[in-house]
Amino acid sequence: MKGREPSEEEVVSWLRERLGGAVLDARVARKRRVFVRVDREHFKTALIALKELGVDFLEALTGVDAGDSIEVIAHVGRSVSVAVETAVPKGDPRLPSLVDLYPGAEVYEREVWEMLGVVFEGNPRLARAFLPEDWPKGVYPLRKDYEPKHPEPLR
Amino acid sequence: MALVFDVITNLFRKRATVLYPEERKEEPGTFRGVLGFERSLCIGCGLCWRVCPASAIEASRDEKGARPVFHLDRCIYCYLCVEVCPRKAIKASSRRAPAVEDKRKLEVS
Amino acid sequence: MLAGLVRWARSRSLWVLFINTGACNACDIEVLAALSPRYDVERFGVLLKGSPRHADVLLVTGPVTRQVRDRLLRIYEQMPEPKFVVAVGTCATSGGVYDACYNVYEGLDKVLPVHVYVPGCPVKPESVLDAIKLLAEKVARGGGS
Amino acid sequence: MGLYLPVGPQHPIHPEATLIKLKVEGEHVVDADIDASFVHRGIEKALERKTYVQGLFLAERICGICNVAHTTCYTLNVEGLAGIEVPQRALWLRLIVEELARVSSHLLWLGLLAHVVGFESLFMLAFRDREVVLDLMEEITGGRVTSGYNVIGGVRRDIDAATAYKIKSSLAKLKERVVKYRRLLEEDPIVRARTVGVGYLSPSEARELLAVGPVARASGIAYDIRVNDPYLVHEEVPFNPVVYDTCDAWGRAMVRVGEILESIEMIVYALDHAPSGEIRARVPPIFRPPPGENVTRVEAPRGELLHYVRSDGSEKPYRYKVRTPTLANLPAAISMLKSRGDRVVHIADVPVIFGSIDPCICCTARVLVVNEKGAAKEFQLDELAAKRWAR
Amino acid sequence: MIAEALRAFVYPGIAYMVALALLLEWLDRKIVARLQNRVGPYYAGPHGLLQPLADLIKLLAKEDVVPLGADGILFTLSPIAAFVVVTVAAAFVPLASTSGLVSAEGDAVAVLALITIYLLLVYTAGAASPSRYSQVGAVRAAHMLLGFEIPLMLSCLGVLASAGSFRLSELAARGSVRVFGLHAVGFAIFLIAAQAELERLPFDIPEAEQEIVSGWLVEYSSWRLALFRLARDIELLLLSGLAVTLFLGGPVGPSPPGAEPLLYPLYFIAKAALIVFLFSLVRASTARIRLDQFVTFCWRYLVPTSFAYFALAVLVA
Ligand code: SF4
Ligand code: SF4
Ligand code: SF4
Ligand code: SF4
Ligand code: SF4
Ligand code: SF4
Ligand code: SF4
Ligand code: SF4
Repeated sequence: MKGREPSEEEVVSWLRERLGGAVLDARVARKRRVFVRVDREHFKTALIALKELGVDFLEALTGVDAGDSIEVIAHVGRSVSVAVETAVPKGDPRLPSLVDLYPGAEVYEREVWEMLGVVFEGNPRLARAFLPEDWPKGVYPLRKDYEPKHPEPLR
Repeated sequence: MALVFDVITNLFRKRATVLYPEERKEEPGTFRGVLGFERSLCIGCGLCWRVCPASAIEASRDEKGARPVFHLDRCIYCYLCVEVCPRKAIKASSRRAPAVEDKRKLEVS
Repeated sequence: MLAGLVRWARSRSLWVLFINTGACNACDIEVLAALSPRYDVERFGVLLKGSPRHADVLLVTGPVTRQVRDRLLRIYEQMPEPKFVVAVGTCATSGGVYDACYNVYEGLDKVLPVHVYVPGCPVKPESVLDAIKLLAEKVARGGGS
Repeated sequence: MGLYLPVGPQHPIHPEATLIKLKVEGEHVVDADIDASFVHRGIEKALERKTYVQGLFLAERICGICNVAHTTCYTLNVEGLAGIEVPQRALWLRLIVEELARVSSHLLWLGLLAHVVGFESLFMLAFRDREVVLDLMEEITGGRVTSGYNVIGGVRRDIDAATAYKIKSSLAKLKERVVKYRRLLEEDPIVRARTVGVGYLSPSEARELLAVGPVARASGIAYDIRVNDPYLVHEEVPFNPVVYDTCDAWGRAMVRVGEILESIEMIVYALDHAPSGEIRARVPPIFRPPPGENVTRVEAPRGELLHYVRSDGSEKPYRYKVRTPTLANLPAAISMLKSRGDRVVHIADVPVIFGSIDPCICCTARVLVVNEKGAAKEFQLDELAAKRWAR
Repeated sequence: MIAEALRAFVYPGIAYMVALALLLEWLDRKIVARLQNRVGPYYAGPHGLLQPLADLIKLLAKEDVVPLGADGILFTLSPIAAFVVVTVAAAFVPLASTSGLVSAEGDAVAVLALITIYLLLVYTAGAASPSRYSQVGAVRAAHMLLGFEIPLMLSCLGVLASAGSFRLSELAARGSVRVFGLHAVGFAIFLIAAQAELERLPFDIPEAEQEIVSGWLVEYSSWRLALFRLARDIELLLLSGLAVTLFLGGPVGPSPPGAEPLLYPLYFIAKAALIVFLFSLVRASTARIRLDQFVTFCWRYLVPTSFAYFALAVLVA
């Protein structure tokens, strides 16, 4: 970690300053927890801005099926955990890849792609990663319309 | 090679092995083991089968009304049901579930 | 006489192939603990083998995921007869806590014939020894296979 | 010509079904693939179909080894979401059990390292000494491995004075053994030959590939959630994060052994200083937290563990996300497995390297196809089995 | 005629050898277990004494599988040949009396040659099976051979040269112990090389379980595996017998006249047990080293030392 890490308030004000109206919502939920909502176009910009501020560690990518859209949440930060949320419509689930920003993000993107069908443009290996080889195409288990059931017994 | 000394001292040390099943080590008795069930206490409230995370409790009924049947082949010994039962009809024990050739033997009712 | 000798030899020399088919690891490490000095399953003549060709017993932990199913069957097929299958842990016995998971079978017996079940979540190493003993008795009687 | 040598999915290095595909030339690894989809069970989906209280026991079984980390994270997460006040003593007890689980996990790992470098006796002895911790776990929590100790609202059982005394005396003995093992790691020529310089991960790579836990700390990155984001009572319990900068498998071993000693100190301190009082707040078996979201992070034995929950006001989570430490460390592992420049990776190093991230694929269940060309080769086990199938 | 046959097949012939070999395997397993604070085999026979026998019978009674893609002839021939070769080699070694089952001038050299042939068979065995693991294992075995073969030979030849005889029974009959002074070096080299030859820790590189499952053995099952295991046990007997003969004075020991046929086998077993104990101690206190490290170790230290030892032994003699 280089130097001091920014505080919760610094994160919020920095983002508002850099992105202006693209920040739809930003709140400090509690100590060391910040939730930020940005529009889809500024998802990556927000992460770049945060990296400039010294928030340079991607903890996880979460996808949530929110009805008509899919929300993608990037958890960044070491001490302060910033959740940068954005929504992509189900009809056009695309986001720019974060691999050039964080090479280790590849796996996380593949997980979100496979479980929820969000395409990360620029990810070099967006291939099957977690599901069985014979999993049907276009079925995303973490979407709400997928009804889980056990496979047929062999005997 | 730094371990030579250690392994040689093992020759003169009592074996660490407990010769289970002939010998058994003393157990603290705190282990979450198989469940027991006291039919007479149960009032059939249904809390236990609603709370079980592993679907190990089958809702059943007999001449006295609704009652649970415990399938120990599914039970994960979380003891939620023991905690939740208002009549303490489900009994904790520190007995391990037995190894069996036929899992139908693992029913408690 | 000879048959009796062979049964004795089999029951005293159960070489184990151990595979995790989606378990949570707790049962795995308890099986490993059964190898450790406190329990020392080698007393029963059990050796852990890496190759299915050398093994007599397939010890399975975990509820069998879709992806692992074919491999499991293949490993089973590679084992020379007579072979035995032991389901270790609640999730191998019936699926247990993974009852709402879409990617698993509800227990090993949905996929392979099972000779001995050991419920427990996780099993204790003593239970693993119980299972080995039960299996050895069964083999000595000429059962299974 | 390269030769593809699949390691796994059934392979003694990993009882759990993982597939490492190695491209080897002679004895050197030139490319690596990891396919670990064999243990994906679909837990995140299943968590959406369980109530918060039931989900705890499923979360506990994401992984048996760091089940305590998972339950700590899950309970803190749900308590934060629902606004449940947890009694102070419960937090101290959680910390004690969590550190105990860390000791057990690291000892397990020491045994696996031993096994991986083919050191049978060390494996046996590490497992023998680990039994001490497991006995304590059983006495405190009621389970040797899967503890079922943390519940929403607190913990299930208290630690009385007699047990506390027993814990302290057992741990004092264990500590002597661990110091011995640390010396062994420092001195044994073969162990050193097998681990020093193996699996090199430079600090900048560790940063870029998002390594966590002992892997990051062995590459000189002092990142420990217990320091960076204290979640229990870590501010009140003194401890020093263990950081090495050798960036290799040996450093990771030393970090873990050092952490065992730290954890023992923490447990003893916590036993002496825990306040008395209630251990569990009453929580109904079915409850409905308000709509909202929460993120909790815990330092599991293998590194940062992250749980995210979103509630829509019903009795079941709307979405529950788990990011396990092994997943975070996989990109680093892949990069370590490849021979690059003058850094040569031998086949014999593979288990050591892969083992050095202490992988627990069961919670991770992911494939990393580095090179698709290998896929055709992967089916050689089929060929072997084909004859049996034909019969 | 019948006496001949009894001698060849029962005592001190094949049956005795097999029994002795199984006994040594049991000893080895028990000692290692004890060193690891465990019990080891326990239920098969008294204290697990019959465990190796149970393993053997069980394997013999298993289904025979030849994997697809295996070289059928080599796959069958290798285990048989391996067994025959080590058994013949062991027949030269005095195991029960001061004379081997067969004995001839220069038999020591024959034994060493047979050991080399056995190692080549390991290579063919691995190469004959279709699994990649076995092939890697076979290549590793061949690599290792280059490293320890010369020290093994030289440490034996050093003793033989200083004793001035190349006949094992003659050495055994002299009963002189050679583990002090110069010969301590030879003894150490022999033990290390033998450990490698037996593919035991820290040199079990060709069958490293963690890396390549069981190496060259991976595809063998049933009677083939049984023969390989038996061959391995007899090899253990052979090498400890060789060590006893060369360094520990053979089966000779104090004995009232006339009691030798009874006491000498016991002396032999006791001395062989001592060697096995040393083997087990090494196995129980080391980790496996890597192939390249092993080869470097051999060529940098073991081979030069063994040459020096040999030269000195010849000079002194
Ligand atoms: S006991 Fe309580 S929870 Fe159960 S049915 Fe009655 S009111 Fe409902
Ligand atoms: S202990 Fe848990 S799993 Fe078992 S029956 Fe009770 S609630 Fe179900
Ligand atoms: S919770 Fe208790 S009283 Fe209610 S049905 Fe279950 S066993 Fe009976
Ligand atoms: S039975 Fe329970 S403890 Fe064992 S592997 Fe399955 S879930 Fe884990
Ligand atoms: S020692 Fe470890 S890596 Fe090797 S087989 Fe056992 S568990 Fe697996
Ligand atoms: S990888 Fe593991 S945690 Fe993730 S969905 Fe699959 S089973 Fe659940
Ligand atoms: S990383 Fe390993 S130890 Fe940790 S939760 Fe996952 S499986 Fe368990
Ligand atoms: S790597 Fe971890 S989870 Fe996997 S087998 Fe080893 S100890 Fe268990």
